[in-house]
Amino acid sequence: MIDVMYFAWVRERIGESRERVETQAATVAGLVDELKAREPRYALAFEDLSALRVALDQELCDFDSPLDGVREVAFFPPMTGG
Amino acid sequence: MIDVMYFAWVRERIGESRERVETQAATVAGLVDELKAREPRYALAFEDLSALRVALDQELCDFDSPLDGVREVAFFPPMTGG
Amino acid sequence: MRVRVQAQRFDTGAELEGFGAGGDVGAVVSFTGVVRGTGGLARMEIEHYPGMTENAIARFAQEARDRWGLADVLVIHRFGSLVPGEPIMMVATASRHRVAAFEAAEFLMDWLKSRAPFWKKEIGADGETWVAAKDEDETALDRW
Amino acid sequence: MRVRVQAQRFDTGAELEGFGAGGDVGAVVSFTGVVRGTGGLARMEIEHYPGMTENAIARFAQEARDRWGLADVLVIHRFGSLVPGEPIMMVATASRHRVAAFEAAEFLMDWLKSRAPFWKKEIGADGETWVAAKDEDETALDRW
Repeated sequence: MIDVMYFAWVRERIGESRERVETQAATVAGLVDELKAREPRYALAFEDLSALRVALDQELCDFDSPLDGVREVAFFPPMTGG
Repeated sequence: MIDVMYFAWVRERIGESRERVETQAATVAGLVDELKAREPRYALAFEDLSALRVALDQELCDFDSPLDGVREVAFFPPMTGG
Repeated sequence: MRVRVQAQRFDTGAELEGFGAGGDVGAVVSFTGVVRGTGGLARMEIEHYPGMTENAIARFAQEARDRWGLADVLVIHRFGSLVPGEPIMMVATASRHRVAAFEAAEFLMDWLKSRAPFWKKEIGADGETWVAAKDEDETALDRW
Repeated sequence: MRVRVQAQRFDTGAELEGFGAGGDVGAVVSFTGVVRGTGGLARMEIEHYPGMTENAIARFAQEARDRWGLADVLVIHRFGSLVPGEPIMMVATASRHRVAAFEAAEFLMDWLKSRAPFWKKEIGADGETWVAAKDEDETALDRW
């Protein structure tokens, strides 16, 4: 079980800000594939991975990063602070 | 007749901050030569022109600038504002 | 070093009071970002990632302090609903000389723009729009 | 646009109050120069050229405003006797975007350093010394 968080328009498309997900995926990309297969709203949110960023346990990572030992995954668009 | 002003260590060496000077000099350099010939304190102040700056009517100029029509000449070291 | 992530409004002048005092400080630089009212903007909503945001900012602030030998550094960033004219965030840097204070403040701004987990949504007459990240902001990181 | 040359102390925070408000401003940068107490400095005396000083600063401020399209610009510079910890001068710039505000503030600082008619004398335990102009400050002008 892993905590998955969504921010900004990713959150709006999926309609949740946080959920617990049962996954066997080895990498972020694997988890994304599982989520996309669930429902169209996930498929829409993850349509273009180049428009998304991912953080594992609050550290920016890549989509091919391993999920081993990770408790919290967050998906969001490029940040616009400042 | 021209107003001549001195700032910072130029003022300290000459011992005046401002004086009226009678001059026929055509350029700043000519005026400097006249002043240096007056007394050792002027010669000391104008010893090294590369360490001095000059303003004519409150505009930075060069030592070969003409004095024609100028009312106020100021001599000072490089500025240290900010 | 002070880092704050908050919903409440802040005042740059009040925050600068006493900032950098006591150290061997010759230069203080501050930057304040303000909500612009262009294009009929009614309000801006800023979403953030609690926890990650504070940690990321503290890390940038620490890096700026070490790299430029700052005597002090301050970062405040707001989230929630803001109207035009309100301050969004500020950074302040205190150092011995001006070049370090300017560079460190620009470094912090460039990192906050593209690497601090905030997302801005603009709400205006035409509806709502998420602010898109700018290529130039991403490119700005290359100089550090 | 505000330019002031004065003996009295000022407060950066108070000066920034309302600065840039009302315009299409997204970024405000301020720089404050402070007297450092290093080397046993007891006080600093700043001499200036009344008239020329105000005119020179107004000209730099105007140039910064035109070149970076600033919504507002503020320069305050003190003269007279100052003790460590006191503010010497400040500049503030307000613009739409951060790069213009930072660049304009740095431009103003570089010009003030080497082209505004001020001269600083340091008075300490070892006597009095006129601060020498730095080559790097002269070189800094080349980038503008």
